[in-house]
Formats: sequence, C-alpha cells, structure tokens
Amino acid sequence: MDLSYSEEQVMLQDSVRRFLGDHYGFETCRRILQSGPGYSPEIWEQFAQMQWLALPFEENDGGLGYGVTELCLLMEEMGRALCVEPVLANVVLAGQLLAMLGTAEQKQRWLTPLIEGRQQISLAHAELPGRFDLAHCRLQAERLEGGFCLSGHKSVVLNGPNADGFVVLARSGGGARDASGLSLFLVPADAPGVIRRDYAIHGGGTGCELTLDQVRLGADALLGAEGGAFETLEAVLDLATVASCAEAFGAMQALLDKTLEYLKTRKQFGVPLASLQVLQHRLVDMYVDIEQSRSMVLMATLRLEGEDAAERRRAASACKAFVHKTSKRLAQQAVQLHGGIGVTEELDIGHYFRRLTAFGSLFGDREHHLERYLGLWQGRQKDELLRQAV
Amino acid sequence: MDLSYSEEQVMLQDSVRRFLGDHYGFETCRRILQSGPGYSPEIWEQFAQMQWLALPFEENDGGLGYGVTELCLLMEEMGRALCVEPVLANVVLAGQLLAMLGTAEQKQRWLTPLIEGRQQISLAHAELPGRFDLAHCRLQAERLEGGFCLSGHKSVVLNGPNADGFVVLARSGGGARDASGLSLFLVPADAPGVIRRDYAIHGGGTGCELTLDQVRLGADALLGAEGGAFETLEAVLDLATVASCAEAFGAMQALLDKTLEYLKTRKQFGVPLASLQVLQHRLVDMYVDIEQSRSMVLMATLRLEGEDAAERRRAASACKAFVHKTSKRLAQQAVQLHGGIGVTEELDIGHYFRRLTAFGSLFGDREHHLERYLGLWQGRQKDELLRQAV
Amino acid sequence: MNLEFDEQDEAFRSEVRDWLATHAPRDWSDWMSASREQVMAWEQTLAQKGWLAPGWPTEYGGPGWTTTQRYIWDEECARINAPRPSIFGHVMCGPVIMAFGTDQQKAEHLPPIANGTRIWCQGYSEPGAGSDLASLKTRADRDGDDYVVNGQKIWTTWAHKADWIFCLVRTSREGRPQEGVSFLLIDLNTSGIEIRPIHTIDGEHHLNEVFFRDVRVPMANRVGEEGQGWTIAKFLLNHERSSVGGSSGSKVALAQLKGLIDSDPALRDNPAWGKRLADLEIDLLALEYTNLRALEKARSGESPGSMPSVLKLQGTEIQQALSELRVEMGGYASLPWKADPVGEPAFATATQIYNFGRAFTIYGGSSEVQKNIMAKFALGL
Amino acid sequence: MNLEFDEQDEAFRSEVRDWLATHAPRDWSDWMSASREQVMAWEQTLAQKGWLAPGWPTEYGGPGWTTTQRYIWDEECARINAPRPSIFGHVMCGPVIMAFGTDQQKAEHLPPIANGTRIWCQGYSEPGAGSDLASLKTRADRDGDDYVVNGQKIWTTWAHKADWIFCLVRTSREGRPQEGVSFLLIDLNTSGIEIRPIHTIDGEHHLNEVFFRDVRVPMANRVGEEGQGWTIAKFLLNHERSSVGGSSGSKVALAQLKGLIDSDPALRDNPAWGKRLADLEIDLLALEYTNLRALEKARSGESPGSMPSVLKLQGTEIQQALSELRVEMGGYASLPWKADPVGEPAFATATQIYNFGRAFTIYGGSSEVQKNIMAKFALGL
Repeated sequence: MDLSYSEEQVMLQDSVRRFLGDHYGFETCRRILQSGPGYSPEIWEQFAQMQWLALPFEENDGGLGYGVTELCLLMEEMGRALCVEPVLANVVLAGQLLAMLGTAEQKQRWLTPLIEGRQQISLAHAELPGRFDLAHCRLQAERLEGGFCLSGHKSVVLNGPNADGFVVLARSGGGARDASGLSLFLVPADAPGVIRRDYAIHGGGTGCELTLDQVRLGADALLGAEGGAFETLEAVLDLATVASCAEAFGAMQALLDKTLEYLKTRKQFGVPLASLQVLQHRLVDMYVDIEQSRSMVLMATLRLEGEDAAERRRAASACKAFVHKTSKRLAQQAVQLHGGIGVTEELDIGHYFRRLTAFGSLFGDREHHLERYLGLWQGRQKDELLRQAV
Repeated sequence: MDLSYSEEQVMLQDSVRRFLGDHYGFETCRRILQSGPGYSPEIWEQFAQMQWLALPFEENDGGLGYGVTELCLLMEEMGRALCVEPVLANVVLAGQLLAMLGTAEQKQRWLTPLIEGRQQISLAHAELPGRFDLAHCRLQAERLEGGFCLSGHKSVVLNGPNADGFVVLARSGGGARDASGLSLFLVPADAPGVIRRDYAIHGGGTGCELTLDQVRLGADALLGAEGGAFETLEAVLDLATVASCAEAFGAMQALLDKTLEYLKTRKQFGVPLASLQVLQHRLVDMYVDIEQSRSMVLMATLRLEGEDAAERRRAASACKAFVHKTSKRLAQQAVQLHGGIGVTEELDIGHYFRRLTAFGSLFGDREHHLERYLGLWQGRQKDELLRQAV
Repeated sequence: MNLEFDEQDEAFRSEVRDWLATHAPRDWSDWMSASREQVMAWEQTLAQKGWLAPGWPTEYGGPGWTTTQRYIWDEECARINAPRPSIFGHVMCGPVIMAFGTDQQKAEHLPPIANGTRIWCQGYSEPGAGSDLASLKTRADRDGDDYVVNGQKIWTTWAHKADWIFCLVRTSREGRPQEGVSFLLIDLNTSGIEIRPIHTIDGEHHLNEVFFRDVRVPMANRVGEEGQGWTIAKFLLNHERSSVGGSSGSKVALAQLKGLIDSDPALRDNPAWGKRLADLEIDLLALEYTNLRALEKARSGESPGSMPSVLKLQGTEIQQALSELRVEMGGYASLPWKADPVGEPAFATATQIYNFGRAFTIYGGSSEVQKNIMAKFALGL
Repeated sequence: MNLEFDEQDEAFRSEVRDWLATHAPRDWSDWMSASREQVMAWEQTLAQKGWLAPGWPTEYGGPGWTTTQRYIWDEECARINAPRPSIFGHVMCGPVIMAFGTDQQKAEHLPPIANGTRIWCQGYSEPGAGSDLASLKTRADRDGDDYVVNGQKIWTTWAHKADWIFCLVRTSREGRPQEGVSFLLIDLNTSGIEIRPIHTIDGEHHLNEVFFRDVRVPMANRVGEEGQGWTIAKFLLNHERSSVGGSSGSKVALAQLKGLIDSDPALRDNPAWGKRLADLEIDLLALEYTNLRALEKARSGESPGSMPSVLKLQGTEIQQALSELRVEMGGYASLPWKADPVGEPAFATATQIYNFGRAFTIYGGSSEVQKNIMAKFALGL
C-alpha cells in the first residue's frame, strides 16, 4: 500500500497547473464560454500537443499509457482553473470505449485523430425516461442486409455540437430496461438521418439532443460485441464519474482559496469578515469537506486502478455520493460568504457554483449513487443478477 | 379563524405552570424517578383533585369537557417541568378509548376511577415486529362460550407496572397486518394468565412487556365493536402523538431557557460563552426551532379540534415529523453547549435530553410519520384503501 | 382558538376565486422576470378591484381585509399561481409614507401606488457595504430647498423598469453612523441619474447599479425628519422580511414538484423524492402558521417581535431547498442552459431558479444578519 | 501510489487473524465499560505477543509495524470486534515519556505500559475550565525535592480503575497563562488523593472528579522542563485526536447495524434506513482514507498539520450519527432503560450508547475548539 504520488505524477500536475495558470484565466474562460463552439480550438490543440489527450491510452494506440491517477490529476487541475475544454467527453467517454472495444480499423479511423486533437467524438447514451439507469435504452438498432438501421432519440449528449462522430448506445435486443441486448455504434455526425438540437450546458460546455431517423450503418459501425455493451459502458461511466469528481474537487479547492482571500480583505461593520467566528467556522467546514473529499477521490482513484469490478462500482458510487454532497454545500457556502457579488456574472465564484451544480447531475446524482451503493451491499444490483443468470 | 388563546386557556396554563413550579423541581423529579413506581402517588392525587385528569372528558363522563387545546397546554407545562406523571398513558391513551368506545357499565367500572385518580389503565397495542404500524397485531382473541380467550404478547406498555387494567389490542380476524379484524379488550391486571415484565423507560416513566397466556374474559370485556377497533385506535394515537409533541415542545423551551442562562453566566477564555458569535447563532437556531415548533403544535392542535379524519392524520404526522427533527437537534445542541456538565446525571439538561430522545420513538418516529404523510398525499394509506373497500 | 372559516369567509373565497379565474394573467407569474407593461396592466386590474394592496387600510385605497381574508387571498393566488404585484410600492414605500410622510407626500405618492400607475424601486445597498446599512456613503447635501445627491447604490432590483426610487442617504457625518441617515424619494427621471445593469448567475438582468451625480432632490421629498432614516429603515425591513418570507411562492413550487413526482415513474418509484418534498411541505406548514401568528399579532396591535426575522430566515431556506430539489429531480433535463426544454418544461429553468435563489439568503438582510438581530432582540445577547 | 497488499502483508493478515481468533476476549469488547481485571488480562495477552502498543518502536517494546501493518491490524480487530486496549498508557502517556522523558522515567514507566501491568488515566480538565486548558488552577508548589499538589481535576475517565495519573499542573503564575504549566506523573496511591464518581447520562460510572490535597509528588516525576507542560499537552492532544477519531469502533457499529437491517423485514423494506447507513459508511470511508493519509505523513516524518483535528471532528460526528441511527432503528425496543432486551439485544443499550456519545464532541477538545484550531492553523485566520 502506498498513498503518495510519484515524482512523475507531481511533475505532471505541476505542468498542467502552470499551463492553465498562464493561459486560462477567468477572462479567457468567459470569452470561450461566449464563443460559438463553447471551447477554444487553440487551447485544445495545445492540449493535444502536450499529449494530455493521450494520457490514459495505451502506447499501442498512440497513448502515453498512464493510469487513472494521472487522468484524475489532469481533471483536478482543469476543475481548479474552471477549464471547459471537452476532455471528459472525448478522452474519457468516447475515447475509452473506442480504446476498449475498437477494432484496429475503428481505432485508426476514430481514436487516433481524437488523441491527436484532429477530431472529436461524443457518447450518446442517455434517454430521459431512464434517468441515470445505464441499462435503460429505447433507441433501436435493427439488423439490415450488411449492416444496421438506427432510430430513436438521445438526450444531453455532452459536447455533441462539436462532435465529428457519435458512439451511440442502441438496443439490439431485450426490453427497455434490460442490461442485455445493448450495443454500441459509431455514427458519423454527417450521416443521413442524424438530427441535432444544440445548446449550452449549465456551468460550461455544450450538449445536444440527438435524433436518429433511420440512420443506416455498415456492419463495421458496430463497436464491440452485439448485445454485450453494458459492462464496458458501465466501467467507462464509473471512470467518468470519478474523473468528474476529481474535477469537482479541483473547483472546490479554488472556491475555498478565493473565499478565504475575499473574507480576509473585505470589511463590514468595521472589521474584516474573516475575523468573525461564525464565518471562520464556515470556512473550516469548507476546509474539512475538502480534506475529506481529497481522501475520497484518492480512494476511488486507487480502487479504479485495480481490476475488481465490484470494488470499482462501490468506489465510484461512494465517491460521487460523497463529493456531490460536499461540493454542493461548499459551493452554496462560497456564494453566501461572498454576499451580493457572489451571485453576479462578473465574478468567477458564480461560475464555479454553476459548474459544481452541473457536476451534481452528471452520470448520476447523489441519490442515484447512494441507491446503487446500497444495492451493491444488498446484492440486488441488476447486472449482478444478470451475470448470475448468464 | 382565531389563533389566540381564550382567557380561560391562559389561566389554565398559568395554574399548571405555577403548581409544577412550586411542587415539581428537578430534585423532586429525580427522587420520583428513583422511587419504586416511577411516579408520585401524592402528586397524582393532586392532579386528580385539580381535575387535570378530567380535562378532556365529557361532562357526562365526569369530565370537564375541554378540548385538545387545553390538553396540549397541560402537556406543554408537564414537558417544561420534566414531569413524569402518567397523564399520557391514562388520560389520553386508555382514557380516550374508554370514553369513545365504552358502554355505561365499562365507563363506570374503568373510566370514572381513572378520572378520579383512584385507578390506572394502560393501553397495550404495540408488538415489535410491526414497528409503528397500528394495524400490525398478532395477539389473538378467540371467541369462547360467553366470552373470549386472549393469547399473545405486547411490548413496551407505557405505565404498565402501575396499571390496574389494560386495554389490549387483539386480532379477532384477518391477517397479521390487516386493519380490519382488530378488537379491543379490557383486561384486569390481576386476571389469571396476565404476565408482566416491568422496567423503567428511557427518559422517565415505566413500561412493561405483557404476555397474555390464555386469559379468559367475559363478553363484557370487549371495548367497542368486534373487529372494528382500528379507526378509533388510530384517532386516539393521533391525539397522543400531538399531545406528546406539545410535551416535547415544553421541554424544548426549558432547554433553551436553561442553555441561554448558562452561557450568559459561564466564562471561558476570559469571556462569557454567550458573547461568542458561533454560540449565539446556535442559540438562535434553537430559538427558531422553538418558534416554528410552536406554530406546528398550534396547527396540529387546531386541526385535531376539527372533525375531518384525513386532516387529523396529516396534521398529526406533520407535527411529529417536524417536532422529532427540531427536538432532536435542539436537545443535542443544548447538551453540546453545556459541555461536560451537560452529560452528567446531576444536571437537568441530560434528563431533558433523555426525555426528548424517548419522545422521538413514541407512537412513531420521524421516518414513520414522513412515510405516512407521503402515503396520505399519494392516497396509498392503508385505511383509506380499507374504507374504499368497505 | 379555531381554524374554522365562517360563511362570510367562504363567500369571500368564492368571490376571490371567481374573480381570479377571469382576471389573473396566464402567460406570466413572476413579476421579477415580467415586463414593465405586464406588471402595470395586472396591477391596474387589481387596483380597479381595490385588491392591489392587501395590507392597506381603506382610507388609502386598501381593501381593509381581516387576517383571515388576507390568508384566503394568499391561498387562492397560490392555488392558481396568480402573479403577485411588485412589492416596492405597496409593501415597502407605501407603509413608510403612511407612517412617516407628510400630508402632501401622502397625497402625491399613495394614489399612484394604490392605482398601480407608478413603479418603485429601493436604493439601500451600496458597494462594499453588504448588510451593513449604517456605513452608507451616498451623500445628500443641502443646497437651498434641495438636496444634492452624490453616490452609488447597488443591487437595485427593477431600477431599469421603475419610475421612482426610495433611498437611504447620508445627510450628516456627525454622531453615530446611523444618526446621519435620511430617507429620500427620488424621481428616476431627474438628471444626473445613471442606471447600469448587473447580470446575475441566472444569466438575467434583474438588478442594477444606480449612480447619482449632483442629482437635485427637493427637500420636500424627504420622509420623516433629517436623521430619522435609520428608524424608518428598520420599520421597513420588518415589512420586507415578512413579505420575502411569504410562503405563497413556495406553495406554488411545491404543488408543481408534487405534480412532477406523480407523473414521472422514475421519480414516483423512489420514495426518497417524495419524502424530501413532503419534508419541505411540512416545513412550509410550520412557516405558514408562524406567518399567521405574526398577522394575528399585527391585527391586535402587538409588536411582531423577531417573527419577521424567523419568517425571512426560514422562508428563504425553504425557497432554496425547493429550487435545489427541482434541479436534482430534473437530472439530465436540468443541464441545458437557457434552451428549449429537454423533457418537462418545469426543469428547463430549474438551474436558473436555483442560481438566482442563492440571493434570497443574502439580500434584504442576509441570514447571518437575521441571526445577529435575533441574538440581540429575541435572546438579549 | 497503490492499494495493493503484497505477499508479506497477506501473511501478516493471516497471522493476526489466527491469533485474534484464539486470543481475543469474546465476553466484552469496550474497555470503557469493562472491569479492570478484564482489561489488564487482555492487555497482558497482547503485551506477551508484543502487540499492545502498535505505534511504538521496537526499542520500547512496540511491534515496529509499517503503516500497512497497522491498517491491517485495525481492520482485523474491527472485523471480529476485538477490544482495543485502553488508550491512556500506550497512546498518550507513553509517547510523551518517549519524547520528553528522562532515561530514568523511561526505565520506570515504559515497561509497565508495554507489559500491560499499569493502568493510566489523564488529569487535564478542571471544573469551570472546559476546553480552556490554559486557565487551569491545580497548583504544584515546590517544597524540597517534591511538589505539593493542591486542586481538582474533573471528567477523569477511569480514575477509579487506574494506578497512575498524568496531570497538567500550574507551577508558576507568572508570564502568559500557558507558560506556567508543567506535566506531572502521579501515583494514585499517594496520600491526599480522593476520587469521586461522576455518573453520566448513560447512567454509568466512567468519569470521576479527582481531588488533590497536599499531595507530595517527587520533582523527578515531572516530564520535561518546568513550564513545558503546554508544549507537551499540544503534542499529546494530537495523539489523542488521531486515536479518538479512529474509525474501528464505528466500523464495528456499522457492521452490526447492517446486520440488523438485513435481518429485520420492517427495516429492510424501507430503503431509508439502508440509505442512512450507506451514507455513514461512505463518510467513514472518507475518514479512513484521511486517517491513512495522516499515517503516511507520520511515517515519512511530515507534520500531520490539521489532520488530527479533521479526524477528531469527523470521527466523533460519525460515531454520534451511528448511535442516533441505532436508537431510531430500535423504535420501541430502544425505550426500556437498563433492562433485559426487548427484541434485538443490540437495541437494549442503544440509548445508553447514544447518550454517552454526546460527550465525544465535548471531550478531548470540543468540536468548537477543533474548529477554532483549524481556523488558526489550517486557514491562517
């Protein structure tokens, strides 16, 4: 057991922090948010050049072969800097699925350009009636002569407006909530029948509604085994959950630093606000939440480095249930302690607040993960049952 | 709509407060707690003489004909004084059932002496596996020639050790969780086959486990209609719930008064504790909880004065769910603010704390009542279904 | 003590219900986000019926309602989510003028408020002063029969849609800071006034900065004595708190969320959502009765004590908790930002409501200030 | 960075598990409520194995375990609810003597602690002083080679079952209050010492008042310099906090409550109970990793910073939340007081555990004091 970062890991974190500190101030962030694509193609290119988009991929695939720890360090720094670049959508969600399931040709066509920053891909898996249940899927994949035909609707596809292609979760068998019968398909954004409705996402980034109207695909569009997508999808979403917790944790640290700084300088009723005991204890509550969240992210990162799927599920859900709780109250507190200025667009505090609010609902909220965690306890988890049945 | 107390109500409250202030200090209370019966027969006689035991009964039955408001004012003052006399067990639980369901002979035999303080009666309704579900009952009543035979077990019969008789909930038909098929019986404490295991109750008062081993009763032991006890039982427990909330509310006020007084006099690090902003805000939280709890008890009292059963259920459950929450955190805070001395037997604070802890579980805890309240919303309440079925 | 409504009350309820059914606007419900035209049209409709200012006595054009009637009015408005009129005129400025104003001020200002023909806003906060009103810097210096006002107000809700502003200004630098403060009524069309928008984290424009540069205000527009501003401010804050803590907005939100749970199997099948909402409904019930107790005190001429602070503190916490619950109930549907609804329309604005709701525990005397006030006045600390 | 246990670790775990299976007492698990004889017998069994003082280096009779081995030891003890030894000797007094004591003190006091033959207690708090250690009044006046001690200590856990007490005493009234404090070791058999029980709201006798009347203590029993008591106290509080916040007791409670939910349909069928418990299990997981981070820092010689305060604060809150949950899960079964169980035995003592647990956020530096400390040292306020 070893809980300290390696020298290489510390260097990586430092270099990300330094780069973002130099190139990614709050003003940059606001300008990017107001721009068309909702991210900065220039910064994205630099991310690619520094090989940050290659971090968690195997060397065979053109990656650096790093693990979950390095990915989470990158995310933590992105959270601290309020960075909106679509790492989560590309490198984690779509990228990991491609890396884990893709054939050599598929990787060549989709993954290599992603790692090199030349192309973006989004995962389209969620449908509103299913809430956060990964097995819920109604979008249909029908087998056709020489391929498939996809029809249905996906909601809130992260970074969808910038995607050159989509990894789409479709049902090729079973009922609407079955974990079996799920398949993944690679769908070019410009395929006939692909209809997008784009929007901004609360707290930064973009998303879209995606309608597939009888989209015809060749047999090579199938990613992974037909009907067997669930387990890999779940593993990738656990990873994305923990990576987004690391990002939230970075944002939490920034909020405490900024709030502390503000209360030390701001006077009211003739004294610095930071001298009031009530506010001091609130700051301490924030500090404690951060120390505990650091431990929780560390725990989940380490468990995800391992191979045990049950441990991975428990760790990811524990981490999200915890960090959703701490990040929400910390963000609320940071705004409250700033007073009026905390609720304006002109200050970064409100933007961190929005980011952390959005984080809460991504990939399942506290309620969902508490329920899942409890289910894992009681051995009632759907896929456990599934596995027993198989 | 009128939210102010009548002059008569104010006078009643004042007289109870004055009497208890004069006769019921903390030392008296501790002495009584350590005595055999766990209450004071002398004080009980005085309660009877002042006709407090007669408050909520009709004049026909020898009562004063007062309403829920007066009963709750009495309970509030008892809570404030940490009074352990068994008003709830006698006047509310058993007394109301007798008043509502008893024949003239039954009232003569059981209720009159209760009102006059010459005899005590306890309600035995709970069985542990049912938790707080009133419809859950396994204790069996079998019809015999000329009467009934009762067998089974009841848990935590309040004031059971002092009871001359029991009102026992028994199943005369239906399954273990049916609201229909429940009957009430009057069982003399000395009837053959009545076995008690006595104990003290956390926070004051006594209780017992009651086993009925083939207890044979005459036909006149049946209280109310055979199989039709549920609705009345539920109404009486709603009343007991609200009355115990009023008692808890009295104890909460005493705790705030005492904590405030203590922090004003006690110095640490050279200043009175009450001058520390963190502690001031804690005291304010207690104050707000008390004001809101006052409103809640008022609401429930007023709604229970009305005739509408659905309103009564909602009001009682809302009241308990709320006051359980506020009383628990207020009691915890009072102990915390007192520091070490707050956790000793020698100070009254710890005794109020225990009383409020016990209050939480009486007649259903916050979780039970929140669930019931939600059920009433969603029209899923068992007895509503029952009524529709009838 | 009883909760019964008598026949007259029931008749009144019918009248209110019928009238609202035909007159209340359907296309908007929150004056904060509505246009000036929408708000004025509705206020004038209410004024013609005599119902614009429920708390006013009949002599000034109020309905002279009993506590019970005001309660029924609130219930009926909440039931159909009828918009409430803006509060700066009839809840805040009006009562101040009634209590402290000259006959001339009453004649000039009360009718336009009662008629719904003049929109007011409130100039209290200043940059860097937060909840510390005594430290205010906007100066009003005497010059002949006028004051010359210089300074800046901030967080001024609806200044960009209002006609007049009531302000706290400093008329003296002597004595304790509170003593040099006066209460002025200022026409926003006076030259030297500049209004700049503040965008809040819901992405909207409700608030403003208001700059005063050599703005001439007749001394006749001062309410009360010079230096009496602090007394008036406290009088007014109590009025504001009671109304800010008012539970009717939360009742509407609650009913809406209840409907969403009932209609969505994913929310209905997990009782955790229903319980969170039931818990808030119960909190709101307590608040409602605290409010009734405060109205009862007001009716009988008693001081409301610290009840306005309790109402403000708890009322805003419930509002925030409801908005938080709305966001979380929405799940993915809460994520799109200012977009056409994804799923239930009620979730499309969930994050905006939640974001702006953070201000509720900050403005009108922050929660921390309310607790300081209660520590002092309710607990004698 | 990794969480793997290597082969040696796994071998160690087997050894611990086997040894505990044959040696750990089954008839008691909490030293606080156990008899002196029970505790001493168990401590001596541990001592013979060399495992009584997990944090001690081998030179003083400790096992010299790695961080990982201590973690495994904790896990295995929690797994079967093996009693932990009392903390005053090996966690508190021992490390102080190692760090600040003379060779003679080490020789005299460390072996009986390592052997489990001498029970210690702690004399810090005084009446009216609460968490304010600097205001202490118990005096130690020099007289020849002795100190003469007069005064009173309070909240002294286990004084009635202990052999020795370590005390903070005032040896000077000059300078800042902290400066005149020294650290003394006192044999409880010395004449002039009187021990009176304090009964707590669990109805039990764990705590005492200890009175000193002209008690003669050799100056050789002073640890460190005269006036160094404050420094030693801070050193020691950090040790105590880490151990008070220790999560193994909570792990045991959690496993027990989990079992109760699984076995009782009324609790199992309402997911609210399971979720409350799962939430606490997750909180405990965070605490456990914070604890591991602190151990890691200790191992690498870094200062633990404010981690002991975080552990104390959060650890005691989790303990309290678990005890509250136990009471509520019990329902009616929690109501009988010190009686034979009604229903599940685990509920018979639920209220006692809950009651005494209120002390956890008060003693060893109250939660408020921990927050003051963190405000100062972690946040620089």
